[in-house]
Amino acid sequence: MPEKRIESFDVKRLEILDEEGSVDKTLMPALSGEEIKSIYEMMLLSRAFDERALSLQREGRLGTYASIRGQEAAQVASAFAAEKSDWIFPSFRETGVQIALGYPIYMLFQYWSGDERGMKCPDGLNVFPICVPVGTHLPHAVGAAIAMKIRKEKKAAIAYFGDGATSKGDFHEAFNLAGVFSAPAVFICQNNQYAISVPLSRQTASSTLAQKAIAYGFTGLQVDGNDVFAVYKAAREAMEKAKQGGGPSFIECFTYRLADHTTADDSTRYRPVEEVEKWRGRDPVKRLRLYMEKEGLFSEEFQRHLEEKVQKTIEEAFRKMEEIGHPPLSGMFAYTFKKPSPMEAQQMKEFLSDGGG
Amino acid sequence: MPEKRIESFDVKRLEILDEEGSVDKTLMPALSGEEIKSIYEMMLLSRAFDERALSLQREGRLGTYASIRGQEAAQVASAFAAEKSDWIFPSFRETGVQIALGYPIYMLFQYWSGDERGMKCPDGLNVFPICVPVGTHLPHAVGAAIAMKIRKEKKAAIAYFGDGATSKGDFHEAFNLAGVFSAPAVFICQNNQYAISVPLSRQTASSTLAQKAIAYGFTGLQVDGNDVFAVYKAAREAMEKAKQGGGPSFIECFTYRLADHTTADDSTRYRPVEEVEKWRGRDPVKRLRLYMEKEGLFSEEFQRHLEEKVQKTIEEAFRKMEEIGHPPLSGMFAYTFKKPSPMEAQQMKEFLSDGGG
Amino acid sequence: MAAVNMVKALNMALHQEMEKDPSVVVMGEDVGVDGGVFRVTEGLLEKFGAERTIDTPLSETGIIGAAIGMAAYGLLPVAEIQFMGFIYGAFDQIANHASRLRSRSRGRFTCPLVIRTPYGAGIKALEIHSESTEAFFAHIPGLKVAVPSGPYTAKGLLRSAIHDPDPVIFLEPTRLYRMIREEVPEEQYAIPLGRARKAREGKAITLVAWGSMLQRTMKAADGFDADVIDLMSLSPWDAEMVLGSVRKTGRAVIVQEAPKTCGFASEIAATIAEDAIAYLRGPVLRVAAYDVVLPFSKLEDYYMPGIERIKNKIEEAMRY
Amino acid sequence: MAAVNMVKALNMALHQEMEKDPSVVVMGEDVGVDGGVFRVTEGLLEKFGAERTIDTPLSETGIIGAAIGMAAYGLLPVAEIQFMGFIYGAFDQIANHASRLRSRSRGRFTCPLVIRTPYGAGIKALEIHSESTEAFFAHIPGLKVAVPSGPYTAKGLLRSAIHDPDPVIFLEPTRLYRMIREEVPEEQYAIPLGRARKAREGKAITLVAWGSMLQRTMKAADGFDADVIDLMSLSPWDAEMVLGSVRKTGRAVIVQEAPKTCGFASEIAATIAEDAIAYLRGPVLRVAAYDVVLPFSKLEDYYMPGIERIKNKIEEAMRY
Ligand SMILES: Cc1ncc(C[n+]2csc(CCOP(=O)(O)OP(=O)(O)O)c2C)c(N)n1
Ligand SMILES: Cc1ncc(C[n+]2csc(CCOP(=O)(O)OP(=O)(O)O)c2C)c(N)n1
Ligand SMILES: [Mg+2]
Ligand SMILES: [Mg+2]
Repeated sequence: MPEKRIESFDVKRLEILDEEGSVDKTLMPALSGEEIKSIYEMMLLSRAFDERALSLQREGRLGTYASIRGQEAAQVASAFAAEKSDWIFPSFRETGVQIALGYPIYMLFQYWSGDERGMKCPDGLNVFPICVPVGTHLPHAVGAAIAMKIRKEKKAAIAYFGDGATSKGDFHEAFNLAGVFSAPAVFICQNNQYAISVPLSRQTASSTLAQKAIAYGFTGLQVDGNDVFAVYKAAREAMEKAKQGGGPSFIECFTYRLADHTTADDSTRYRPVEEVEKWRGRDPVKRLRLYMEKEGLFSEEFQRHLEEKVQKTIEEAFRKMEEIGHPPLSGMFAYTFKKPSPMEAQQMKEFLSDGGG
Repeated sequence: MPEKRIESFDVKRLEILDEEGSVDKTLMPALSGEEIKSIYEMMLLSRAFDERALSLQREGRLGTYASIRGQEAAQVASAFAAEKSDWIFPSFRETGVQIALGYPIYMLFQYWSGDERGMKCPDGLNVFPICVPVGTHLPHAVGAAIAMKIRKEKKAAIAYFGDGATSKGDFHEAFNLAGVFSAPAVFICQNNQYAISVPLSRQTASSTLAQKAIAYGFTGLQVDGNDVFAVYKAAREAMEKAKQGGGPSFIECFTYRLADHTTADDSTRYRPVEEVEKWRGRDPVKRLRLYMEKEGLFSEEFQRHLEEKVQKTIEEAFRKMEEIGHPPLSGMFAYTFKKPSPMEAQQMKEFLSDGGG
Repeated sequence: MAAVNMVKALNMALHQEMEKDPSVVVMGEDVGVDGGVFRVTEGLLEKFGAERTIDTPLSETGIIGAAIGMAAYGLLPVAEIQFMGFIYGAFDQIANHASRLRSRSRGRFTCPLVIRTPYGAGIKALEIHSESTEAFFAHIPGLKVAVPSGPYTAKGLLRSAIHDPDPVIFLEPTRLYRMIREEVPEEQYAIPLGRARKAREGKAITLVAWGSMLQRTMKAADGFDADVIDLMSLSPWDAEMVLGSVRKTGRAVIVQEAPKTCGFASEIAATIAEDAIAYLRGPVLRVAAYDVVLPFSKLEDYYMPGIERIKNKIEEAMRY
Repeated sequence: MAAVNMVKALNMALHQEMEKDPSVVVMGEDVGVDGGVFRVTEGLLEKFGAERTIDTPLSETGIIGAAIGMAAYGLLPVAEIQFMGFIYGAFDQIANHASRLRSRSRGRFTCPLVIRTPYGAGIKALEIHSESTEAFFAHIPGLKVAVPSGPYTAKGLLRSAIHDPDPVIFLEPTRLYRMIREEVPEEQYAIPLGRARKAREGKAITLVAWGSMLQRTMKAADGFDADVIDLMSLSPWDAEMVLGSVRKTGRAVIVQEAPKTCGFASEIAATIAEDAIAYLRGPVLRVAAYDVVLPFSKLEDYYMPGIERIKNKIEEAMRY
């Protein structure tokens, strides 16, 4: 059927750092050696947290945990592009983001042990509590972004989510609002190829996730999600654009979850070992290290030093969590409303007198 | 930022019949003179219903009514492309679709007078009841389409909706499912430029609605919605494609609502008269008549004959609705479950004994 | 002080709150240029501009979800859902987010949000325009629910809702929008959330109603020595006033517009059965809509509890 | 006949129903290749293929909305929502569509749909994995609600739900999935919807519970002469059996896992207060979760009604 062409769109992909650790210099973002080392450190720290959390879970000292292994570049490098004044809206698989932003690690342990005190973001940081219902936090980010615009504050609202989240109506309504209000929102999707057992091909018939932004009148870009420089550059530019009044952006970080969905999952039921192995070879941490070696930013001693530091940080955080201990039983009350209702007050009295349960 | 292009998409627009009644012969669909006359008749009938409904509403004999004036081409020509075995999922502004499909007109009067008996689609037709919550019927169409595929029946599920509906999560989840399951669904959007008072530019930042299909991996096409031939051709091809296993399609009919949103609305509050006037000049009925005149398919006598016929049909339908009269009061019961629950049965007894209210 | 209808009273409240507090922002479908389909937001766009009177896309999840983000950020959003039957699209945002943000973040982020929505039958509207599902919201800890019964309570409750530090569902009885006029003070005043009021004092029977049922209950009460309670807030609700009245009268009839099963009347009856049973002379009776799918408009008068049905129940209760 | 857990009992039911009726189709997130996150749908994909065991995108509105279309078309879809806390995304589809299709079309289109979902706390899961909001669904005319309390009732109720001509919300107590084993017949059998069962006979007090609370209630009933009713269906519900029991015992305690206000226990209590008050010796008591936001897992044991709390209430009731 021959018709007039009235619009046309391209979808692009950004890659800077290849698997051998070489970069495309023309695309390289402005990052000092210290900054690159710092990103590397955060990636190690995130991975160490991840490993510790997995083993604590196995020992029954944490609840269900969602590993980020394989997604450290997408998380750390994008968070590194944010400023303290930005507002961050994480899903449940964002440990690397939280750590890179300086979220207290002992609080992450608290969260994963089932203690809401871990979600009381410290002042000076604006990290929303983890959102468990997939994709439903995206409208919050857009609302915060609209508020920033109304208040004329040069900040961005940054929302993280997975490939599965793109199928939710919340994703759609949030993206559409962001477009209409040209809100300073940055949407960062970690396309790790699966939503639990559902592969991307079952999640959507679109060939990229990035192209979904076309529906909302703004740009979607795919980046190699295991490439810290591509992720950083795309995130940084999107955040700057947002703060300059340029409106929202969508970044699809093409990556892979190397571990099970959560500690309650067994991923061998639904994906071939060879696929996992292939992606293991694309480890984002290793890739950055190769680059650093080439650039003289790396030494065995530096690595040892970092590993020790990171372990110490994790151990201290865990100890702190343990020292703080179990939340007070009355913690169930007092946060339903600012001022407890008479009903709640009465029930709390009963609870305290009979010990609950 | 120079990146690799990994995808590219075009959005097209189809126009066949221009405002002077001339057609692009290379694009003209295969429609006999009789078929064209029949489409014209259905458009007149729809318009006559519309006028009668508006005046009955003013007299207090119908409830709130949503006029289709200006959208007759989009409705009638697309419905004309469907087969009796197809399943149709209308919104509340689809009188022209229902009429073109042969839905009994007295039942439409019943519906708009607040009587659910009007939504009991006669056997042999598969027209779902009118959906009032905007866009929420799209998943039903997709479900029916999936069922057709499972049952290996060569039918299509055809959903109608407005531009406003494209902002709902239901739209998104339905389109995504249709794409993933390659379901025989045809989505027909009448972009009449407004959702009550909200203009398209406030509804979405995308430059066309057609491009929204890109997000779901299937084709979106814009057609001149006041052009019966473009609408018919696009709809017919989409339905055939669906029945051949080619999956879903999205058609944006670019049109305009000439009347108020409903009889409860005053559109002068939110749109300039000149805009309405401009679109009045693009009247789809007039445009088809110009074509028919050129092609020798039209005469004053034919017009007079049609007008009489149409008026008679409407009057008979209205009389039939009046004859049937008020729904029985017990009509409130017996359709909540197939077999009334003891509670319902008990309440019905109470109701019948005390007269309700 | 002038006699105005509920639309006007609400409109006054919005004008005044927006005037006094620049954090207050109104948003929803058709709230701006059109002034709201019932004209409750009329004139706000002209006065406060498009950044504070926000016409949104047709997007209930988006509206409430964004309003949550705005509230957490420091604004005081007043979001409109065009009819209660369309709020379900945002149910996840309300039940999983608005109501829990304070608890989940231990008070670091809060949600001072108002969701206004017309509710209830009685205007012969199209399907899904007449719902009365307040019990859903009263069952969600962390949400407040307010229901005015006339212009005066509407203005005062809306002020409290806007300044409440927690999310409030604010239900406006569509049927009453233009039906009754009351004297409403020009100046701002607040009616506290969580408290009921005595619409009438009496000694022989306690009648409890809210929203659009109050008026019918008052009419039905004519000729009885009835204590009539206008609940005004369903969450938290003023159990104390209801129990106090029942302990005095020994009889109770609760009137709700919603279907009977699991409506808010059941909560009141259960509370009476738990805490005031010793004072009762007879059963706690409920007048409610039938447990059937809400009919289209031709049958709605038979569906909604009417004055006759309420009167019959009062008589039944008086027999004990 | 073998002693199996609830997961196995449900799995058996699905295998058998799909085997016997080619219209039965299972759909949801991870129900196919993964066999469901709780393994309830294990083996169905291998046996019945991808057209009848449908792995869907992460799309609650899409799943339920499509299932409605499939049901109207003539299939018997059994849709899974992964946890009850995620069902709100489909609330509009359930409240405005599934429950109303028959009424709206005067029976021309119907919705023989089952929505299965794990519900309730007690497995120390992440947030939003422990909800128990059955009262929402019981308040929606046109929906049925069934809640098994163990493997035996699970299998028999699921069969009835699948063949019911109307939509059924089928709530599976997550905590019980693998906790108890019961003898479950190999062959198919149906437990009718809308009927309760006596879990124990007694004369001094009526205890009503459902789902995960039945077990605790049974334990708490030890040492009392209690009539224990396992409700099994909340909509329609077996008021007759409850009222009959209360008329016999004169005492009632209702146990629910949900927050107290507007839970289903309130409906039961209100019904007793309306129809059996003359038989009561004392108040109708409710044991429920507190009216607070559901805590994270470290506090869930203090939140859920436990055996001690139930026992205390029974003792309180026995004092009258
Ligand atoms: C609305 C909703 N539905 C279902 C779930 C259960 N669930 C938890 S994670 C998950 C998959 C998420 O996939 P994706 O968005 O790709 O994120 P990933 O886990 O891969 O990081 C599902 C189905 C949920 N949390 N929320
Ligand atoms: C979910 C929902 N929200 C709000 C409404 C109220 N409403 C009825 S029609 C309408 C606008 C619909 O616009 P569009 O989809 O463009 O269809 P049109 O009326 O222009 O044909 C609105 C907001 C509704 N019916 N459903
Ligand atoms: Mg994923
Ligand atoms: Mg429109």
